[in-house]
This record gives sequence, C-alpha cells and structure tokens, in this order.
Amino acid sequence: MAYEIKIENFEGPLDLLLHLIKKNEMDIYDIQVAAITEQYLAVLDSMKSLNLDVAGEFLLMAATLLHIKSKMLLPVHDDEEADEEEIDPRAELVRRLLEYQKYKDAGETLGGMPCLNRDVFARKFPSPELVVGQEDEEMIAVGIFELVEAFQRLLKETSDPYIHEINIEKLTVSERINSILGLLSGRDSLAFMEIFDGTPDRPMVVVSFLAMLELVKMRLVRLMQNTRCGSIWLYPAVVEDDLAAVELGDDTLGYA
Amino acid sequence: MPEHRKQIEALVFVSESPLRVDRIAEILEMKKGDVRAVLNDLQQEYEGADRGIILEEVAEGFQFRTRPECSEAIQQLVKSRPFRFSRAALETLAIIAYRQPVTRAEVEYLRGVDSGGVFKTLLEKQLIRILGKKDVPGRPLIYGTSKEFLEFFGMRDLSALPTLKEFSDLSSELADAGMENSVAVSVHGGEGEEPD
Amino acid sequence: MPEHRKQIEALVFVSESPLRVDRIAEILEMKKGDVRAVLNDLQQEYEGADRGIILEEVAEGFQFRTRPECSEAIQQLVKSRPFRFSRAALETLAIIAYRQPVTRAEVEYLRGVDSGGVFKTLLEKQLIRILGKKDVPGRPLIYGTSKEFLEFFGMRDLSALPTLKEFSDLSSELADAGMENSVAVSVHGGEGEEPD
Repeated sequence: MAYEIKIENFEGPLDLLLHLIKKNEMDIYDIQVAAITEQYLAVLDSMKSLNLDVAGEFLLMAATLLHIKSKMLLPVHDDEEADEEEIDPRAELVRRLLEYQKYKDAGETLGGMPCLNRDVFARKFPSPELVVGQEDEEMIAVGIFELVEAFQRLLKETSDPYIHEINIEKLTVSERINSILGLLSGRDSLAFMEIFDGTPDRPMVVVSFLAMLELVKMRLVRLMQNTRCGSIWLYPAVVEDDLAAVELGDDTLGYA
Repeated sequence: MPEHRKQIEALVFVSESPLRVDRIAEILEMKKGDVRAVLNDLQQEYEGADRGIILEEVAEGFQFRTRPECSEAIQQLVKSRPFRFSRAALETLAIIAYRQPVTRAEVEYLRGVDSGGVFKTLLEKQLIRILGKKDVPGRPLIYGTSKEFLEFFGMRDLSALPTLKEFSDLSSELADAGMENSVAVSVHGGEGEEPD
Repeated sequence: MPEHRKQIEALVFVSESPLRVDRIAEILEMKKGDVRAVLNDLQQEYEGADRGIILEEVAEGFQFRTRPECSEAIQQLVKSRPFRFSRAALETLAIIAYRQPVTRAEVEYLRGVDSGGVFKTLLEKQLIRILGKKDVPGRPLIYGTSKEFLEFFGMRDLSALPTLKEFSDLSSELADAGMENSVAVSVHGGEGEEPD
C-alpha cells in the first residue's frame, strides 16, 4: 500500500517517526529499527528528489537511526552482562517519542479550545465611560521582550553610535537660532522636524534643540505639543506687525 | 438583595481587560467574598438566560464575552482575520505552558526541531514572555506563558490547563499529519511516495 | 421566539461605535423591522431588570452603556487604573535600564526628544530612581532602575535583562522560520542538547 506522505506536514523528525511507527502498527517499545530507518530514509530521499531542502533536524535523526540500527546489530558479549544491565539502544528514542506525542496532543487540545477573537469576543476598546481625561497616546502592555525591543529599535534609528563627539564647533547654537528664525518668519507655526533638511545627525538635533530652547528663553518663540510625546511645534511669540496673535491653547508647555 | 450588583456589572462591563475581584472590592469598599458572590450570581444569570454574552472568569479576573455560537456573525462585523495557529506554534506553546519556566533549548529538544522563529512570533503575540535567565552556564533565557495567554484561551489561571495526558503507548486518536491534512500551511507542494 | 436574539445582542456588545439596525440586518440577513423588534425587546429587558448596563438608541444606532448611577464607581476605576506604558515611557525606561547610570540629557540625546514628562511619570511610578549626581559641570542627576522595576518585569536582578545580542539572535531567525512555514522547509540544524 503506497500512499502520499507530505513531509512538510510533519513538524519534525519525531513527528515523522511517530507516523511511520503507527502506520506500521509497531509496538513503540519494540521498534523494528531496520524497517523504520529504511522508510525514513526513503521519505528523505523523495524530498531531495523534489529539490526540497531537508532540514538539518531530519538528517540528524537519520544519523541517530543508523547509529541505533548498527548498535542493535552488534552481538551481545557475555562478559558485558555482568557489569550492567543491557541498555536498549532504542530506549532514549522511545522516551522522546512518547514525550513528544504528549505535547503534540496537548497542542491539539489547545488549538481546539475556544479562543479570543476567533470564537469568543470581548470589548477590546475603552468604553466611552472610561476615556475621560485619558491621553490619546497608544498604550501598550509590556514585558521584558517589549522593553528590549524598544531599545533595539531606538538604536537602529540612531544613526551614529552613542559616543559624545566634540567636533561640533562648526555647528553653533547662534547659527541655528538665526536659521530657525529665518524659517519661522512669515509663518504661523513650524514643526520641530521641519527645521532640518533630510535626516539630521545627533549633534545637529542637539544643537537645534538648544537653539530652540534659547529662542524660548529669549521669548521669541513658544513651544507646543498636542500630546505629551507628540511632535513639538514652534510658534512665533511675537507676531510681526498687525497680524492676529496666534491662538494658543491651554496645552502650551511651561516654557514660555 | 446583593449589594452593589449594578455597580459590579457596570465595572466589569467597562473594563478593557479582565477585572480582578480585589480591585472591585477596593473601589466599592466591599469584602472580596461578597464581590465574588455577586459575580458568581451574575455569571449564573447570564449563563442561564438565552443571552449573547456571558460573564467569564479569565486571567484572574472577570470579563464579559460573547458566546461561541455568535462568532460567525461577529467575524462578519469586525472583519479581522483571526490569528491562526500553526501546529508548530501550538506544540511550542503547549510545551512552554506545561513545562514553564523552560529554556528554548529544552523546547527544541522535546520537539526535535529548531524553534527560534516560533518563539519570536509567540513573543510578538505576547502569548509567552521572558521570565529571566536560568542559573546554569551560558545563562539561557527562560520563558513562560503570559496573562494574554490565559485571556486568549479563556483560562482563569494555569491550573485551568487541560490535564496533560500521559502516554504509555502510541495514541490512535491523535490526528496524523501525514494522512489527514494538518493545520500547518505547507509552503512547498512536494510530496513523497512511500515505498512499501 | 425572536430570531437571532443572541447574535444581535453579541453584535451590539462588541461594536465600538453604535451599531445601526440596517448593518445588523445585513449581517444576519434579516428584515430591518425584525431586527428592530428584537432590539426593542432587549432594551426593555435591560431597562426593566436591576442591571448595571442598558441598551441605548442614539442617533447612529444601538449601544450598550452603563447606567448613570454607576458613574461614580467607574470614575474610581479610571483613577485606580494600573499604570500602562506609552511608547515614550517604554523607550525611556529601556534606555535607562540598559545605560544606567544615565543622565536625562543622555536619554534625550538618544531619543531625540525632550523626556522630562516621561521621567517624571517613571519617577512617580517608582520604576526609576535618582542614583546621585554626576561629577561633571552642572552636576546633572543620574538615574537608574528601581527594585519596583525588577518586580514589574518579573526579574530577580538586572542580569536577567537579555543582552541585545541574545535578543538579536532570536530576532534574526524570524526571517527564515516564520510561524506559517512548516519546519520541513527551514534549514536550521541546531538541536538543543539539553536533557531534562
């Protein structure tokens, strides 16, 4: 009886072996290693003939099977019996297969349980009753994983390494003050990120930030943010000539 | 007449995540036992009536959820494709759930295959979490299931995990991947002819 | 017996915005009049019983709301809500955890934005603490994580924090071993050697 085996339907070599043993109706404690090895290798061969990559795990198991097979072929020496009980070379494999089967079964049980957002649903949005005074920033549940991920993401976004370099003399705060004022002239507002061309490097950001704070201190601009960590907006504090004053909300930062 | 019945119902209703008995007790200045009694009462009431929603105890708290038989209608409303588990993910999740705290190497030994990708996905779905490092040479990371895991499968706590069946022989009931098509999406269409 | 009563109740329950009668009728393939009849029926039932939630019809459709007399309890719930992280807080905390002892300026240098507000929140939540002052001009305060930080993340000590390398090792495997892929097509050879 020949029938199809889809290798990629197996979660790994243990899964495949379990299948072969069951199909052959073998006793798990008395696996006919020679027969199983032959069938196992045949499956691997058919994978190769289809140009499928055979995962390392499958090859490793093949080696293990061949090793067990060879051990079982060795004649049992009488003199060895005295020392220790003969250990069945298949014992470890049997133990692993049974253990694997246990978790395979548990996984299937889990998969059959009603799960959230597939079988059952909860209200996963904040009730209107709850949102009073809530910051509209995305809130997240966190664990160590999220913590590390945040740090890694941050490092990736930061172009240069975290080293203080002293070669920023060329970039002076007063120059930046002038250029920011230039950009701001004739406009109602300016986003902080707008004061850069392209992607600024760290020193540029820092100097610009200092320049911005200096401007605030000189009461030339006011800073606003929509949300606590949203983007920063610059507004001219003194509006030129007779233009109407910029409407400033209550959420103006305490800088001005 | 149970005290604060309405308030308790309303609190559980508005909470975004399962609400713990002790928080309700604190808010309403009640005894925990009394809160629980009201909740159990509500639970029975929802369960008994022909309702679309039920009150469930999950992840050490209480939460209103829809009844499973309404899932089809809701899926049409929310239109989000539910997260589908591969067999690899379920197997890995089961091992982590039952053996936690566990290292990745331990899981891989049990499964017989590399499981890095599956771990990453489970971490991203927040179903498992890093618990710390094991006190052995190399200090490998150790993993366990999360609160979200309990919420996802509707369990009160880990003791609600189905009892792990001990096999002393091969199970005949287990779905056999080779014959019956499995949950896992196959990427390649290759198939092997087995000689007999 | 009204048709699809459970489904209608469940649909209104999970909907974030008020649900319109015609939308429900469309999903359940019912007549609008029948849907409305069920909704009115449900409405009366919620209204009549001594419930914490009611079914309300607003301009845009039907919606479950809590009863006004429960609002005080709900306000308490809002106030006592456990601290939830914003992305900014998480980022800041991550930098402090990995770079401690660190000054605020150093954190802001890395994040590229002012972080005063976040520092304040983290200090209030006792997740970070002031370690002292740095011996440089200006004597800026230096910060580190607290005991509460370890408790929050379930770590015994800071060494349980995965190194970036450990983390990258895990991440890099996602590229070729996605969840939906079956294991047979992955080419990793690593097998855990750890017996249990």
